Amino acid sequence: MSVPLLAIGPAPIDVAALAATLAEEPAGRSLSDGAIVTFLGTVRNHNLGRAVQYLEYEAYEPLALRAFERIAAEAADRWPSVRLALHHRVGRLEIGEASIAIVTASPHRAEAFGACRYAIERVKQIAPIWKKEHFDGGDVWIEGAVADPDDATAREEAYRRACA
Amino acid sequence: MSVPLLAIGPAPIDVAALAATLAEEPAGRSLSDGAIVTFLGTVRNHNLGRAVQYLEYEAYEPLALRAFERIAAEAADRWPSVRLALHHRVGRLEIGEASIAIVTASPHRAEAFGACRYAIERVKQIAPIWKKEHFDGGDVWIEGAVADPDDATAREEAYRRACA
Amino acid sequence: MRITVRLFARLRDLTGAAELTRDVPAGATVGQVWAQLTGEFPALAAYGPSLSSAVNADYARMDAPVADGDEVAFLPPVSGG
Amino acid sequence: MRITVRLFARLRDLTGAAELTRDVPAGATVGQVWAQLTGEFPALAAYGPSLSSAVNADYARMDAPVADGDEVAFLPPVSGG
Repeated sequence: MSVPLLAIGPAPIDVAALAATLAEEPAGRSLSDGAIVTFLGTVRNHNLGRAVQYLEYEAYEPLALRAFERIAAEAADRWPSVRLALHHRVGRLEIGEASIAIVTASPHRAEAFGACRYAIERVKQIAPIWKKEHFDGGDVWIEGAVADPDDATAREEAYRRACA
Repeated sequence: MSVPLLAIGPAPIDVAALAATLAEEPAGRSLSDGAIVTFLGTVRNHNLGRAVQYLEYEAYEPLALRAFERIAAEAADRWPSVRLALHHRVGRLEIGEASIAIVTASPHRAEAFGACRYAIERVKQIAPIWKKEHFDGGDVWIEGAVADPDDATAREEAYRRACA
Repeated sequence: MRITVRLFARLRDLTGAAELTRDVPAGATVGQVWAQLTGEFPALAAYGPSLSSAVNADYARMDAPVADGDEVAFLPPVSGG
Repeated sequence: MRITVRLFARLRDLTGAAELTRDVPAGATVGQVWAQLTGEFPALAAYGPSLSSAVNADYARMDAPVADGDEVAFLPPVSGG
Protein backbone atom coordinates (compact mmCIF):
# COMPACT_ATOMS: atom_id res chain seq x y z
CA MET A 1 0.00 0.00 0.00
CA SER A 2 1.37 3.32 -1.04
CA VAL A 3 0.48 6.61 0.65
CA PRO A 4 1.78 10.16 0.08
CA LEU A 5 4.96 10.98 1.97
CA LEU A 6 3.38 14.18 3.30
CA ALA A 7 -0.29 14.27 4.17
CA ILE A 8 -2.92 15.77 6.43
CA GLY A 9 -6.49 14.58 6.84
CA PRO A 10 -9.08 12.91 9.04
CA ALA A 11 -8.11 9.27 8.44
CA PRO A 12 -6.39 7.39 11.26
CA ILE A 13 -2.65 7.36 10.71
CA ASP A 14 -1.31 4.09 9.31
CA VAL A 15 2.32 4.14 10.42
CA ALA A 16 3.10 0.83 8.77
CA ALA A 17 1.87 2.13 5.41
CA LEU A 18 3.87 5.32 5.92
CA ALA A 19 7.05 3.37 6.67
CA ALA A 20 6.39 1.03 3.76
CA THR A 21 5.99 3.94 1.35
CA LEU A 22 9.22 5.50 2.60
CA ALA A 23 10.92 2.14 2.09
CA GLU A 24 9.72 2.00 -1.53
CA GLU A 25 10.41 5.53 -2.74
CA PRO A 26 12.64 6.05 -4.53
CA ALA A 27 13.04 2.42 -5.58
CA GLY A 28 16.08 0.78 -4.08
CA ARG A 29 17.07 3.77 -2.03
CA SER A 30 16.07 2.14 1.22
CA LEU A 31 18.63 -0.61 0.62
CA SER A 32 21.32 1.81 1.71
CA ASP A 33 19.45 2.84 4.87
CA GLY A 34 20.67 1.47 8.16
CA ALA A 35 18.49 3.56 10.46
CA ILE A 36 14.79 4.28 10.56
CA VAL A 37 13.41 6.56 13.28
CA THR A 38 9.70 7.00 13.89
CA PHE A 39 8.01 9.61 16.05
CA LEU A 40 4.38 9.20 17.03
CA GLY A 41 2.53 11.96 18.85
CA THR A 42 -0.42 10.55 20.77
CA VAL A 43 -3.30 12.04 22.74
CA ARG A 44 -2.59 12.03 26.48
CA ASN A 45 -5.27 11.65 29.13
CA HIS A 46 -3.91 14.58 31.12
CA ASN A 47 -2.59 18.01 30.24
CA LEU A 48 -1.66 20.83 32.59
CA GLY A 49 -3.50 19.08 35.42
CA ARG A 50 -6.70 18.70 33.40
CA ALA A 51 -8.36 15.34 32.74
CA VAL A 52 -8.56 15.31 28.95
CA GLN A 53 -11.60 13.65 27.33
CA TYR A 54 -10.57 14.03 23.71
CA LEU A 55 -8.89 16.46 21.32
CA GLU A 56 -10.16 18.13 18.20
CA TYR A 57 -7.58 19.08 15.60
CA GLU A 58 -8.25 21.71 12.97
CA ALA A 59 -5.91 22.75 10.17
CA TYR A 60 -5.59 25.09 7.26
CA GLU A 61 -4.84 22.04 5.15
CA PRO A 62 -3.31 23.45 1.94
CA LEU A 63 -0.99 25.68 3.98
CA ALA A 64 -0.21 22.80 6.34
CA LEU A 65 0.90 20.69 3.39
CA ARG A 66 3.11 23.53 2.19
CA ALA A 67 4.54 23.82 5.71
CA PHE A 68 5.32 20.09 5.67
CA GLU A 69 7.04 20.52 2.29
CA ARG A 70 9.07 23.37 3.72
CA ILE A 71 10.03 21.30 6.76
CA ALA A 72 11.03 18.36 4.56
CA ALA A 73 13.14 20.71 2.44
CA GLU A 74 14.80 22.23 5.51
CA ALA A 75 15.60 18.75 6.83
CA ALA A 76 16.95 17.67 3.43
CA ASP A 77 19.11 20.77 3.38
CA ARG A 78 20.63 20.00 6.78
CA TRP A 79 20.65 16.18 6.47
CA PRO A 80 20.95 15.36 2.74
CA SER A 81 21.06 11.61 3.38
CA VAL A 82 17.68 11.56 5.12
CA ARG A 83 14.32 10.72 3.56
CA LEU A 84 11.26 11.84 5.51
CA ALA A 85 7.55 11.07 5.67
CA LEU A 86 5.01 12.96 7.78
CA HIS A 87 1.29 12.47 8.33
CA HIS A 88 -0.88 14.64 10.55
CA ARG A 89 -4.43 13.86 11.47
CA VAL A 90 -7.33 16.29 11.97
CA GLY A 91 -10.78 15.96 13.53
CA ARG A 92 -11.73 14.32 16.79
CA LEU A 93 -9.01 12.16 18.35
CA GLU A 94 -9.52 9.92 21.36
CA ILE A 95 -6.99 9.28 24.12
CA GLY A 96 -4.12 7.15 22.85
CA GLU A 97 -4.71 7.88 19.16
CA ALA A 98 -1.88 9.26 17.04
CA SER A 99 -2.15 12.85 15.86
CA ILE A 100 1.14 12.81 13.98
CA ALA A 101 3.65 10.31 12.65
CA ILE A 102 7.08 11.21 11.30
CA VAL A 103 9.37 8.57 9.79
CA THR A 104 12.97 9.28 8.77
CA ALA A 105 15.37 6.89 7.08
CA SER A 106 19.08 7.34 6.56
CA PRO A 107 22.27 5.31 6.15
CA HIS A 108 23.29 6.28 9.69
CA ARG A 109 21.35 6.82 12.90
CA ALA A 110 22.56 10.28 13.91
CA GLU A 111 20.99 11.83 10.83
CA ALA A 112 17.72 9.90 11.14
CA PHE A 113 17.30 10.89 14.80
CA GLY A 114 18.24 14.51 14.13
CA ALA A 115 15.90 15.00 11.19
CA CYS A 116 12.99 13.30 12.96
CA ARG A 117 13.32 15.47 16.05
CA TYR A 118 13.84 18.58 13.93
CA ALA A 119 10.68 17.86 11.94
CA ILE A 120 8.41 17.55 14.98
CA GLU A 121 9.88 20.74 16.47
CA ARG A 122 9.21 22.60 13.22
CA VAL A 123 5.68 21.22 12.93
CA LYS A 124 4.97 22.66 16.36
CA GLN A 125 6.47 25.98 15.29
CA ILE A 126 5.04 26.59 11.85
CA ALA A 127 2.32 24.12 10.82
CA PRO A 128 -1.09 25.87 10.71
CA ILE A 129 -2.79 23.28 12.93
CA TRP A 130 -4.68 23.82 16.18
CA LYS A 131 -5.95 21.54 18.86
CA LYS A 132 -8.96 22.12 21.05
CA GLU A 133 -8.77 20.25 24.30
CA HIS A 134 -12.03 18.90 25.66
CA PHE A 135 -11.53 18.22 29.36
CA ASP A 136 -13.75 17.48 32.35
CA GLY A 137 -15.60 20.75 32.76
CA GLY A 138 -14.90 22.61 29.53
CA ASP A 139 -12.82 23.05 26.43
CA VAL A 140 -10.00 25.33 25.35
CA TRP A 141 -8.04 26.06 22.20
CA ILE A 142 -4.37 25.39 22.82
CA GLU A 143 -2.22 28.20 21.47
CA GLY A 144 1.48 27.54 21.19
CA ALA A 145 3.91 29.17 18.80
CA VAL A 146 3.37 32.25 16.66
CA ALA A 147 3.86 30.69 13.23
CA ASP A 148 6.62 32.43 11.30
CA PRO A 149 8.55 30.20 8.91
CA ASP A 150 11.17 32.89 8.38
CA ASP A 151 12.00 33.26 12.07
CA ALA A 152 15.67 32.23 12.16
CA THR A 153 15.70 32.06 15.96
CA ALA A 154 12.93 29.48 16.03
CA ARG A 155 14.70 27.44 13.39
CA GLU A 156 17.92 27.56 15.37
CA GLU A 157 16.04 26.37 18.44
CA ALA A 158 14.70 23.42 16.44
CA TYR A 159 18.24 22.51 15.33
CA ARG A 160 19.40 22.81 18.93
CA ARG A 161 16.69 20.43 20.13
CA ALA A 162 17.58 18.04 17.31
CA CYS A 163 21.09 18.05 18.76
CA ALA A 164 22.35 19.12 15.34
CA MET B 1 -0.09 -10.27 20.91
CA SER B 2 2.24 -9.81 23.82
CA VAL B 3 6.00 -10.15 23.58
CA PRO B 4 8.74 -9.60 26.18
CA LEU B 5 9.90 -5.99 26.48
CA LEU B 6 13.52 -7.10 26.18
CA ALA B 7 14.46 -9.98 23.93
CA ILE B 8 17.11 -11.45 21.67
CA GLY B 9 16.67 -14.33 19.27
CA PRO B 10 16.52 -15.48 15.67
CA ALA B 11 12.89 -14.56 14.92
CA PRO B 12 12.22 -11.59 12.63
CA ILE B 13 11.48 -8.50 14.71
CA ASP B 14 7.79 -7.63 14.93
CA VAL B 15 7.85 -3.90 15.68
CA ALA B 16 4.09 -3.62 15.83
CA ALA B 17 3.92 -6.35 18.50
CA LEU B 18 6.72 -4.66 20.40
CA ALA B 19 4.94 -1.31 20.35
CA ALA B 20 1.63 -2.98 21.28
CA THR B 21 3.22 -4.66 24.28
CA LEU B 22 4.75 -1.40 25.41
CA ALA B 23 1.33 0.21 25.08
CA GLU B 24 -0.25 -2.45 27.31
CA GLU B 25 2.27 -2.72 30.13
CA PRO B 26 1.63 -1.59 32.75
CA ALA B 27 -2.09 -1.35 32.10
CA GLY B 28 -3.29 2.20 31.56
CA ARG B 29 0.17 3.70 31.73
CA SER B 30 0.26 4.41 28.02
CA LEU B 31 -2.74 6.71 28.37
CA SER B 32 -0.44 9.34 29.78
CA ASP B 33 2.09 8.97 26.96
CA GLY B 34 2.18 11.67 24.33
CA ALA B 35 5.31 10.56 22.51
CA ILE B 36 6.48 7.24 21.12
CA VAL B 37 9.87 7.01 19.41
CA THR B 38 11.00 3.94 17.50
CA PHE B 39 14.46 3.16 16.24
CA LEU B 40 15.00 0.41 13.69
CA GLY B 41 18.47 -0.67 12.71
CA THR B 42 18.44 -2.30 9.28
CA VAL B 43 20.97 -4.12 7.13
CA ARG B 44 22.53 -1.82 4.53
CA ASN B 45 23.68 -2.98 1.11
CA HIS B 46 26.98 -1.13 1.48
CA ASN B 47 29.49 -0.67 4.29
CA LEU B 48 32.90 0.97 4.11
CA GLY B 49 32.81 0.74 0.33
CA ARG B 50 32.01 -2.96 0.32
CA ALA B 51 28.93 -4.42 -1.40
CA VAL B 52 27.27 -6.30 1.44
CA GLN B 53 25.47 -9.57 0.63
CA TYR B 54 24.08 -10.31 4.08
CA LEU B 55 25.01 -10.13 7.76
CA GLU B 56 25.29 -12.82 10.37
CA TYR B 57 24.67 -11.78 13.96
CA GLU B 58 25.93 -13.80 16.88
CA ALA B 59 25.35 -13.07 20.55
CA TYR B 60 26.11 -14.31 24.01
CA GLU B 61 22.37 -14.32 24.61
CA PRO B 62 22.03 -14.52 28.41
CA LEU B 63 24.61 -11.76 28.86
CA ALA B 64 22.99 -9.74 26.07
CA LEU B 65 19.67 -9.87 27.93
CA ARG B 66 21.40 -8.70 31.10
CA ALA B 67 23.00 -5.89 29.12
CA PHE B 68 19.56 -4.86 27.82
CA GLU B 69 18.25 -4.88 31.41
CA ARG B 70 21.16 -2.72 32.45
CA ILE B 71 20.54 -0.31 29.59
CA ALA B 72 16.84 -0.12 30.43
CA ALA B 73 17.72 0.58 34.07
CA GLU B 74 20.21 3.30 33.09
CA ALA B 75 17.58 4.91 30.86
CA ALA B 76 14.95 4.70 33.61
CA ASP B 77 17.41 6.32 35.99
CA ARG B 78 18.05 9.26 33.67
CA TRP B 79 14.50 9.49 32.19
CA PRO B 80 12.09 8.16 34.86
CA SER B 81 9.04 8.92 32.73
CA VAL B 82 10.18 6.70 29.87
CA ARG B 83 9.19 3.08 29.24
CA LEU B 84 11.42 1.12 26.89
CA ALA B 85 11.27 -2.04 24.78
CA LEU B 86 14.21 -3.53 22.87
CA HIS B 87 14.47 -6.54 20.58
CA HIS B 88 17.66 -7.68 18.85
CA ARG B 89 17.82 -10.36 16.23
CA VAL B 90 20.56 -12.94 15.65
CA GLY B 91 21.38 -15.26 12.77
CA ARG B 92 21.47 -14.48 9.08
CA LEU B 93 19.88 -11.15 8.09
CA GLU B 94 19.27 -10.06 4.54
CA ILE B 95 19.60 -6.51 3.19
CA GLY B 96 16.78 -4.33 4.52
CA GLU B 97 15.89 -6.58 7.46
CA ALA B 98 15.86 -5.14 10.97
CA SER B 99 18.57 -6.26 13.36
CA ILE B 100 17.28 -4.16 16.27
CA ALA B 101 14.16 -2.30 17.29
CA ILE B 102 13.94 0.06 20.25
CA VAL B 103 10.64 1.67 21.25
CA THR B 104 10.36 4.34 23.94
CA ALA B 105 7.19 5.94 25.26
CA SER B 106 6.89 8.99 27.48
CA PRO B 107 4.51 11.82 28.31
CA HIS B 108 6.79 14.24 26.42
CA ARG B 109 8.92 13.89 23.31
CA ALA B 110 12.30 15.08 24.60
CA GLU B 111 12.52 12.16 27.02
CA ALA B 112 11.34 9.57 24.48
CA PHE B 113 13.88 10.75 21.88
CA GLY B 114 16.68 10.95 24.45
CA ALA B 115 16.12 7.49 25.91
CA CYS B 116 15.76 5.86 22.49
CA ARG B 117 19.00 7.33 21.21
CA TYR B 118 20.77 6.55 24.48
CA ALA B 119 19.66 2.93 24.31
CA ILE B 120 21.02 2.30 20.80
CA GLU B 121 24.32 3.97 21.71
CA ARG B 122 24.63 1.74 24.77
CA VAL B 123 23.72 -1.39 22.82
CA LYS B 124 26.59 -0.63 20.48
CA GLN B 125 28.88 -0.07 23.46
CA ILE B 126 28.11 -2.95 25.79
CA ALA B 127 25.79 -5.60 24.28
CA PRO B 128 27.75 -8.84 23.63
CA ILE B 129 26.64 -9.11 20.01
CA TRP B 130 28.78 -9.36 16.89
CA LYS B 131 28.06 -9.09 13.22
CA LYS B 132 29.91 -10.84 10.45
CA GLU B 133 29.65 -9.03 7.18
CA HIS B 134 29.45 -11.19 4.06
CA PHE B 135 30.42 -9.04 1.10
CA ASP B 136 31.35 -9.58 -2.52
CA GLY B 137 34.66 -11.36 -2.20
CA GLY B 138 34.81 -12.36 1.44
CA ASP B 139 33.59 -11.93 4.96
CA VAL B 140 34.78 -10.11 8.06
CA TRP B 141 33.81 -9.85 11.71
CA ILE B 142 33.02 -6.26 12.55
CA GLU B 143 34.67 -5.21 15.80
CA GLY B 144 33.47 -1.99 17.36
CA ALA B 145 33.58 -1.07 21.02
CA VAL B 146 35.45 -2.79 23.82
CA ALA B 147 32.51 -3.77 26.00
CA ASP B 148 32.85 -2.34 29.50
CA PRO B 149 29.57 -1.48 31.22
CA ASP B 150 31.40 0.36 34.00
CA ASP B 151 33.24 2.71 31.65
CA ALA B 152 31.90 6.11 32.73
CA THR B 153 33.42 7.87 29.73
CA ALA B 154 31.50 5.66 27.29
CA ARG B 155 28.29 6.25 29.21
CA GLU B 156 28.88 9.99 29.14
CA GLU B 157 29.39 9.81 25.41
CA ALA B 158 26.06 7.99 25.05
CA TYR B 159 24.32 10.73 27.08
CA ARG B 160 26.00 13.33 24.91
CA ARG B 161 24.77 11.70 21.72
CA ALA B 162 21.30 11.45 23.24
CA CYS B 163 21.50 15.22 23.62
CA ALA B 164 20.83 14.72 27.35
CA MET C 1 -12.31 44.42 -4.68
CA ARG C 2 -13.74 41.30 -3.11
CA ILE C 3 -11.75 38.82 -1.05
CA THR C 4 -12.36 35.72 1.03
CA VAL C 5 -11.25 35.78 4.64
CA ARG C 6 -10.44 32.46 6.37
CA LEU C 7 -10.40 32.27 10.16
CA PHE C 8 -9.22 29.35 12.29
CA ALA C 9 -9.49 27.96 15.79
CA ARG C 10 -10.30 30.64 18.35
CA LEU C 11 -10.49 33.36 15.70
CA ARG C 12 -13.26 31.35 14.11
CA ASP C 13 -15.04 30.96 17.46
CA LEU C 14 -14.76 34.69 18.19
CA THR C 15 -16.30 35.70 14.88
CA GLY C 16 -18.62 32.72 14.48
CA ALA C 17 -17.40 32.33 10.90
CA ALA C 18 -14.79 30.10 9.28
CA GLU C 19 -15.07 32.05 6.05
CA LEU C 20 -16.20 35.58 5.23
CA THR C 21 -16.50 37.48 1.98
CA ARG C 22 -15.51 41.12 2.30
CA ASP C 23 -14.98 44.12 0.06
CA VAL C 24 -11.70 45.93 0.65
CA PRO C 25 -10.19 48.97 -1.05
CA ALA C 26 -8.01 48.40 -4.12
CA GLY C 27 -4.34 48.16 -3.06
CA ALA C 28 -5.18 46.99 0.45
CA THR C 29 -2.57 45.02 2.38
CA VAL C 30 -3.12 42.01 4.62
CA GLY C 31 -2.74 44.37 7.59
CA GLN C 32 -5.50 46.61 6.26
CA VAL C 33 -7.79 43.62 5.87
CA TRP C 34 -7.05 42.71 9.49
CA ALA C 35 -7.71 46.27 10.65
CA GLN C 36 -11.05 46.28 8.86
CA LEU C 37 -11.90 42.93 10.45
CA THR C 38 -11.03 44.05 13.99
CA GLY C 39 -13.26 47.06 13.42
CA GLU C 40 -16.07 44.64 12.74
CA PHE C 41 -15.08 42.12 15.47
CA PRO C 42 -13.26 44.03 18.24
CA ALA C 43 -12.63 40.80 20.19
CA LEU C 44 -10.10 39.84 17.51
CA ALA C 45 -7.85 42.80 18.29
CA ALA C 46 -6.10 41.02 21.16
CA TYR C 47 -4.60 38.63 18.60
CA GLY C 48 -2.76 41.37 16.72
CA PRO C 49 0.63 40.77 18.37
CA SER C 50 0.52 36.98 17.97
CA LEU C 51 -1.08 36.78 14.55
CA SER C 52 0.15 34.98 11.47
CA SER C 53 -1.37 35.46 8.05
CA ALA C 54 -1.45 33.86 4.64
CA VAL C 55 -2.54 34.83 1.15
CA ASN C 56 -3.79 32.05 -1.12
CA ALA C 57 -2.55 29.39 1.27
CA ASP C 58 0.98 30.72 1.49
CA TYR C 59 2.40 32.52 4.49
CA ALA C 60 2.44 36.28 3.91
CA ARG C 61 3.46 39.28 6.01
CA MET C 62 1.05 41.98 7.11
CA ASP C 63 2.44 44.40 4.50
CA ALA C 64 1.80 41.99 1.64
CA PRO C 65 -0.62 43.29 -1.01
CA VAL C 66 -3.98 41.65 -1.58
CA ALA C 67 -5.61 41.24 -4.99
CA ASP C 68 -9.19 40.79 -6.06
CA GLY C 69 -10.36 37.21 -5.46
CA ASP C 70 -7.56 36.42 -3.00
CA GLU C 71 -8.07 34.17 0.01
CA VAL C 72 -6.62 35.89 3.08
CA ALA C 73 -6.20 33.74 6.19
CA PHE C 74 -5.56 34.81 9.78
CA LEU C 75 -3.98 32.30 12.13
CA PRO C 76 -3.75 32.35 15.91
CA PRO C 77 -0.67 30.70 17.52
CA VAL C 78 -0.44 27.11 16.34
CA SER C 79 -0.57 23.92 18.39
CA GLY C 80 -0.18 21.02 15.99
CA GLY C 81 1.88 17.89 16.54
CA MET D 1 38.92 -27.42 38.96
CA ARG D 2 37.02 -27.70 35.72
CA ILE D 3 35.46 -24.78 33.89
CA THR D 4 33.70 -24.09 30.63
CA VAL D 5 35.20 -21.49 28.32
CA ARG D 6 32.92 -19.71 25.83
CA LEU D 7 34.38 -17.94 22.81
CA PHE D 8 32.57 -15.68 20.39
CA ALA D 9 32.88 -14.22 16.91
CA ARG D 10 36.48 -14.03 15.75
CA LEU D 11 37.80 -15.65 18.95
CA ARG D 12 35.65 -18.62 18.08
CA ASP D 13 36.97 -18.64 14.53
CA LEU D 14 40.60 -18.43 15.73
CA THR D 15 40.24 -21.39 18.08
CA GLY D 16 37.72 -23.33 16.04
CA ALA D 17 35.63 -23.82 19.17
CA ALA D 18 32.62 -22.02 20.62
CA GLU D 19 32.97 -23.90 23.88
CA LEU D 20 35.90 -25.61 25.58
CA THR D 21 36.20 -27.50 28.85
CA ARG D 22 39.45 -26.84 30.64
CA ASP D 23 41.07 -27.63 33.96
CA VAL D 24 42.52 -24.61 35.74
CA PRO D 25 44.31 -24.34 39.10
CA ALA D 26 42.18 -23.71 42.20
CA GLY D 27 41.96 -19.97 42.89
CA ALA D 28 42.54 -19.02 39.25
CA THR D 29 41.30 -15.65 38.02
CA VAL D 30 39.68 -14.84 34.68
CA GLY D 31 43.03 -13.38 33.62
CA GLN D 32 44.82 -16.62 34.41
CA VAL D 33 42.26 -18.57 32.36
CA TRP D 34 42.93 -16.21 29.48
CA ALA D 35 46.71 -16.62 29.87
CA GLN D 36 46.35 -20.38 29.78
CA LEU D 37 44.18 -20.10 26.68
CA THR D 38 46.62 -17.85 24.80
CA GLY D 39 49.33 -20.39 25.62
CA GLU D 40 47.24 -22.95 23.81
CA PHE D 41 46.07 -20.62 21.01
CA PRO D 42 48.75 -17.94 20.49
CA ALA D 43 46.64 -16.21 17.82
CA LEU D 44 44.28 -15.05 20.61
CA ALA D 45 46.98 -12.99 22.31
CA ALA D 46 46.41 -9.97 20.07
CA TYR D 47 42.97 -9.57 21.65
CA GLY D 48 44.36 -9.04 25.17
CA PRO D 49 44.12 -5.22 25.08
CA SER D 50 40.58 -5.17 23.66
CA LEU D 51 39.13 -8.12 25.52
CA SER D 52 36.00 -8.23 27.67
CA SER D 53 35.14 -11.16 29.88
CA ALA D 54 32.23 -12.61 31.78
CA VAL D 55 31.71 -15.24 34.44
CA ASN D 56 28.42 -17.12 34.42
CA ALA D 57 26.90 -14.69 31.92
CA ASP D 58 27.73 -11.56 33.89
CA TYR D 59 30.49 -9.13 32.98
CA ALA D 60 33.55 -9.72 35.14
CA ARG D 61 37.02 -8.15 35.27
CA MET D 62 40.22 -10.05 34.59
CA ASP D 63 41.04 -10.19 38.30
CA ALA D 64 37.70 -11.83 39.18
CA PRO D 65 38.05 -15.28 40.73
CA VAL D 66 36.77 -18.36 38.98
CA ALA D 67 35.09 -21.31 40.73
CA ASP D 68 34.68 -24.94 39.77
CA GLY D 69 31.92 -25.37 37.23
CA ASP D 70 31.93 -21.71 36.17
CA GLU D 71 31.30 -20.58 32.60
CA VAL D 72 34.00 -18.09 31.61
CA ALA D 73 33.41 -16.13 28.43
CA PHE D 74 35.84 -14.05 26.38
CA LEU D 75 34.44 -11.36 24.14
CA PRO D 76 36.10 -9.46 21.31
CA PRO D 77 34.97 -5.85 20.67
CA VAL D 78 31.22 -5.85 20.10
CA SER D 79 29.29 -4.74 17.02
CA GLY D 80 25.60 -5.19 17.78
CA GLY D 81 22.82 -2.81 16.85
